[in-house]
Amino acid sequence: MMLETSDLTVKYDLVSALSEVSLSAEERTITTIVGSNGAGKTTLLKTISGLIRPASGEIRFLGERIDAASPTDIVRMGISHVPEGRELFPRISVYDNLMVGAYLRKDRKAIRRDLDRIYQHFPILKDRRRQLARDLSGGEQQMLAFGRALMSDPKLLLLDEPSIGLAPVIEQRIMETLRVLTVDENVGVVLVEQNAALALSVASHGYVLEQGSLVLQGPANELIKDDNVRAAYLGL
Amino acid sequence: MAILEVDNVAKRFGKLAAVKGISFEIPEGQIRGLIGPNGSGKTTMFHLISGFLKPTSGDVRFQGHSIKGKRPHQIAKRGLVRTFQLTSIYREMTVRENVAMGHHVHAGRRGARSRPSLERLPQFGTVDESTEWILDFMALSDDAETTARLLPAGMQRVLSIATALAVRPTLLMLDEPLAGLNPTEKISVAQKIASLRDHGITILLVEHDVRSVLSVCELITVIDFGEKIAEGTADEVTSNPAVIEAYLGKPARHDA
Amino acid sequence: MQIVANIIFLSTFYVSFAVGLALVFGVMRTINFAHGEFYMFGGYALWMLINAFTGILPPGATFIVALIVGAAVVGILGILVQLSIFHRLREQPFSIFMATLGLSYVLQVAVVKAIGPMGQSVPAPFPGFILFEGMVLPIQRLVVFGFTVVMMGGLYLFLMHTDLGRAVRATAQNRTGAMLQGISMNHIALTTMFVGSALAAISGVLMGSVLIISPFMGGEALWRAFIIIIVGGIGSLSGAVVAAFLFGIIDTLMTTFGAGKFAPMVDAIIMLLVLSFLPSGLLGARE
Amino acid sequence: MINRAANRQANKIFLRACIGTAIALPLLVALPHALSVYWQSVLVLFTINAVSLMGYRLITTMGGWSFAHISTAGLGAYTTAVLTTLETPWSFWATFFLGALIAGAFAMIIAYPVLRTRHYYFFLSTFAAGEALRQCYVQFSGITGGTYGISFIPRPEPILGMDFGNSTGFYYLALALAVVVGLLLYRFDLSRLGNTIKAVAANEELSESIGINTWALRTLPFVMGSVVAGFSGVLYANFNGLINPLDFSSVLMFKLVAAAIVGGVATFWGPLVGLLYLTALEEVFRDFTQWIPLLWGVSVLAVILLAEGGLEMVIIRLVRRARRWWGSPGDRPPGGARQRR
Repeated sequence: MMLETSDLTVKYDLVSALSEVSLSAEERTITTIVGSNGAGKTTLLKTISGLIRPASGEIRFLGERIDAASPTDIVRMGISHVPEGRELFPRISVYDNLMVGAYLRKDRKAIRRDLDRIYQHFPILKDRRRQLARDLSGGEQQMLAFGRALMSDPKLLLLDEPSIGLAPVIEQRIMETLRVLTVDENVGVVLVEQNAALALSVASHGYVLEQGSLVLQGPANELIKDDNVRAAYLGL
Repeated sequence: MAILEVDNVAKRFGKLAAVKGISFEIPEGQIRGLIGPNGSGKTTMFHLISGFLKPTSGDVRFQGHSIKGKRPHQIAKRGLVRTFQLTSIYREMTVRENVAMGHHVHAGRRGARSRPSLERLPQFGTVDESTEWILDFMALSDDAETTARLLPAGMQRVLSIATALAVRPTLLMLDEPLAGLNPTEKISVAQKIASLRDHGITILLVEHDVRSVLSVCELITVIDFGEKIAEGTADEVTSNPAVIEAYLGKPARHDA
Repeated sequence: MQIVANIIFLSTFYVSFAVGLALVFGVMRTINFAHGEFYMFGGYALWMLINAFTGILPPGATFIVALIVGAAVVGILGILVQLSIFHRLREQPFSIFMATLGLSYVLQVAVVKAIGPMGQSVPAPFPGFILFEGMVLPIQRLVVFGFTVVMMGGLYLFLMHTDLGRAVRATAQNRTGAMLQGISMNHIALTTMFVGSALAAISGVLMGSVLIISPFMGGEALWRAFIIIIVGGIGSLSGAVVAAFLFGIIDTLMTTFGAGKFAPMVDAIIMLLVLSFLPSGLLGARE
Repeated sequence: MINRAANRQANKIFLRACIGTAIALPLLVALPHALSVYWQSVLVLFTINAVSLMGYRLITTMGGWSFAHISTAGLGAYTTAVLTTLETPWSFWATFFLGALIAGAFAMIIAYPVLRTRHYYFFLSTFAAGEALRQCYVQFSGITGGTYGISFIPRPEPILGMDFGNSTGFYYLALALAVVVGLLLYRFDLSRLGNTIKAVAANEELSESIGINTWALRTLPFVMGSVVAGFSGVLYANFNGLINPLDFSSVLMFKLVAAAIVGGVATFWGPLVGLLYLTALEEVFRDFTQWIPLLWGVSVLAVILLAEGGLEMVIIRLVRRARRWWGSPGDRPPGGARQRR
């Protein structure tokens, strides 16, 4: 197992945002966590990447405990988080955004090579490398957020709602790229999505989170047919 | 008669069109749901109606009068009151003080500011009596002296509705009142909302979560990408293909 | 033509003082009120070194030594302020602000007691004049201008073309985004305070060679700098540069036409007008 | 609707304050007779500063710390100084109110731009506006006398047989103003309006949504506080007999801010405790005047770094502890656990 959480509990003030969440994610696969708004998906990712301290429970990455590590150390170990809302640097160039992603790396040559690879995956970023990030369209910004995360040469990518606010055609393309990435770049992906059908169609394993607790898990192609999943969303 | 008429309202932020010409009407005494996935523009819509944002074009009429460009407190004084998505309370005040503060527009005058609409909330001569009634009605009496920030999230949500109620609205707009509550809390808040309607208050409820609005709302308006994509009863909306796609999404194509 | 020269001298002074303040503000999200005193320390560094090295080093060399020593010493002072005040009070920007306000008086009085309240001036390290196209250009002013350009160029290179500088810019724009790239906030804070304070000292050494050095010079420069960064757009370096030139032009023209004494009022009125109609300044980012 | 319970509560607290004042008043009236001339003038200046500071605290209740307060007070001072030294001098009593009015008008004019800003932006913009106003005192030397200022400002003419020519008489005038302003502002602080202003400071968005005109309720305390500053400025000018722009410099503004920080602004009394501390400090180190701003700065740093909330919080905590100690030793939590803040 690449990433494992066990009995992870997170509290804001006195209220539990996550209670005893135990899940795992494997290398070279997409694991998805679906659930409605406020279910605790974003909190889960922020806890893994060290932005939030858990109240109890463990997080292990490649066998090492990371639940007390700083965000810097977690990035250094190989986890890269593409946050909700993307959190780009709006008034610096696309190129600079990408290079900030490689902040902790010192191997200039390898950085150069990764930059070229990202430009291959997303040619539009190469065309616009001198433009400011805020001048990109929503889809392009999402690609930039991806690219920036890949620049740290991660082993595990955490993605928070990459499809948000994007037109369906772009959503499809993003998911397509994601699938290619896991195979080509050898990274594991944890994908958090409100768009369950989309997420489950690209993932191999899925978890359903509700009110901070896991309520369902299984292979994605089974979950997608599960009436409980549909009910969880639409109340059908 | 429609208490609220939203007439082709649009809002642009620079290049981004957040709301692209939405129209709908809410008849008096209805509980209306406004739903849509994240980023669909529903919160923007909410700000546009309550005066926290000014529409780029279109008009908003409340009880027949345009309220476009009016400041939020002026709109609130007319009886259109809103809550916030993130629980908004006076954190350092007690529950009672929060609700009493909600009486601001009525305090210091004889009786409540009269509303040109049906007013079935009981009438009170003093803020204290009214506060007492609201605390009781919203089941907050036991915590009346608690500092608001110490309440659990669900109770804080109830408190923010209670404070809005103190303004004695004719139209109450609730922004995700059920999000983040546990099932028991959800049921009790939903019941409160229904009984508010029975007191003559029209309600517009914005929710991300479809399930929670279905049981409460009489009519539901669905928006996505800043446009209205459906309107109808719970059954009509949930069987509408456009709505299903907006919420569940389309699976990724495996060809590509 | 003399007017143009004066505008450029004045504007570069405003730039050199305001830019460090704007940098610290942009990254730390709070004002370092002691920035004015750091600038004053730069002035006194020059004064002390010139006094100490008279006859030992040529004044021009002492000037350059003062630039380096002043920047280093005050930069370290900036780091101490970061560790003792900014870090301790992080998440409370207003308390930091008030604490540095207190600190600025402590430093000011310390200098008054150590050196005396009277203004001092140093003989120009690079004396003489150049007559050019009917303009009288004191060489020292040209040197100051030259070094300001070098300082701004250095800052530009640091911010635009080094990894650390890029990280500083990124942090100023989006803290969460920066943390997620593995950028350590402590590290960036120390860097910013060092660079910002060193810039204040450099500005002080430069201006100390043409203006009077006094314990109160920082306070006088500071409020002009506030106007500049508010008009330029809070946290925006390019905005600060634009506004510095704007006020350089206005103040020079007013002085030239005999209304110089009203310049402070006019500047403040411009600031109030900008706040009324463009609350985020000329080039400020809308939050 | 009438807010009866809150009113009753406020009246009760206010009544207690009135009784306290009534008891203290004879003492305060007798005080100057026990003091030397020097200490009488310290007392007068303390009283004038206290008035100014009560106005300042009112401004902070809307959530903003102004740095223009002392320059605004200067408007009152210059109004009286200019008008009472004309060839046909105005009566002090006319300038007394006119000065305060002008200070209020200035606040009203700058309110529109500066109240668009919050926190330290507000501080910076008021700093710049106040400094510009002070520059006016320097530059419009035809009216203000420039850096030399205005001298031979007469003391107020006697009224009802009261002579304000000596320190004691002037002290009674300052005391009367302090008591009137203090009681009025204290009642205002307890009133519904006062509470609403604090509610706006605590959560502006929510306040606007329940029908509170937040813009008006941020402007009101700013203007009212400035009017009070104007009154204090008028008295200062007449007491001192001469004024110049240095009397309204940022160092003295810092003293007011320091008093507010050191004392705290959560209670009405906090800033006054702070002022008492600063005045005591000043008198103890009377022979080292140059050091005094440093001592203020150190006090501010110490309070911010070590005693959050200022002396008022220290006092409140001590009183609570003392009460617990005296009241019921048995109830104390084991190990003296700290009370929730």
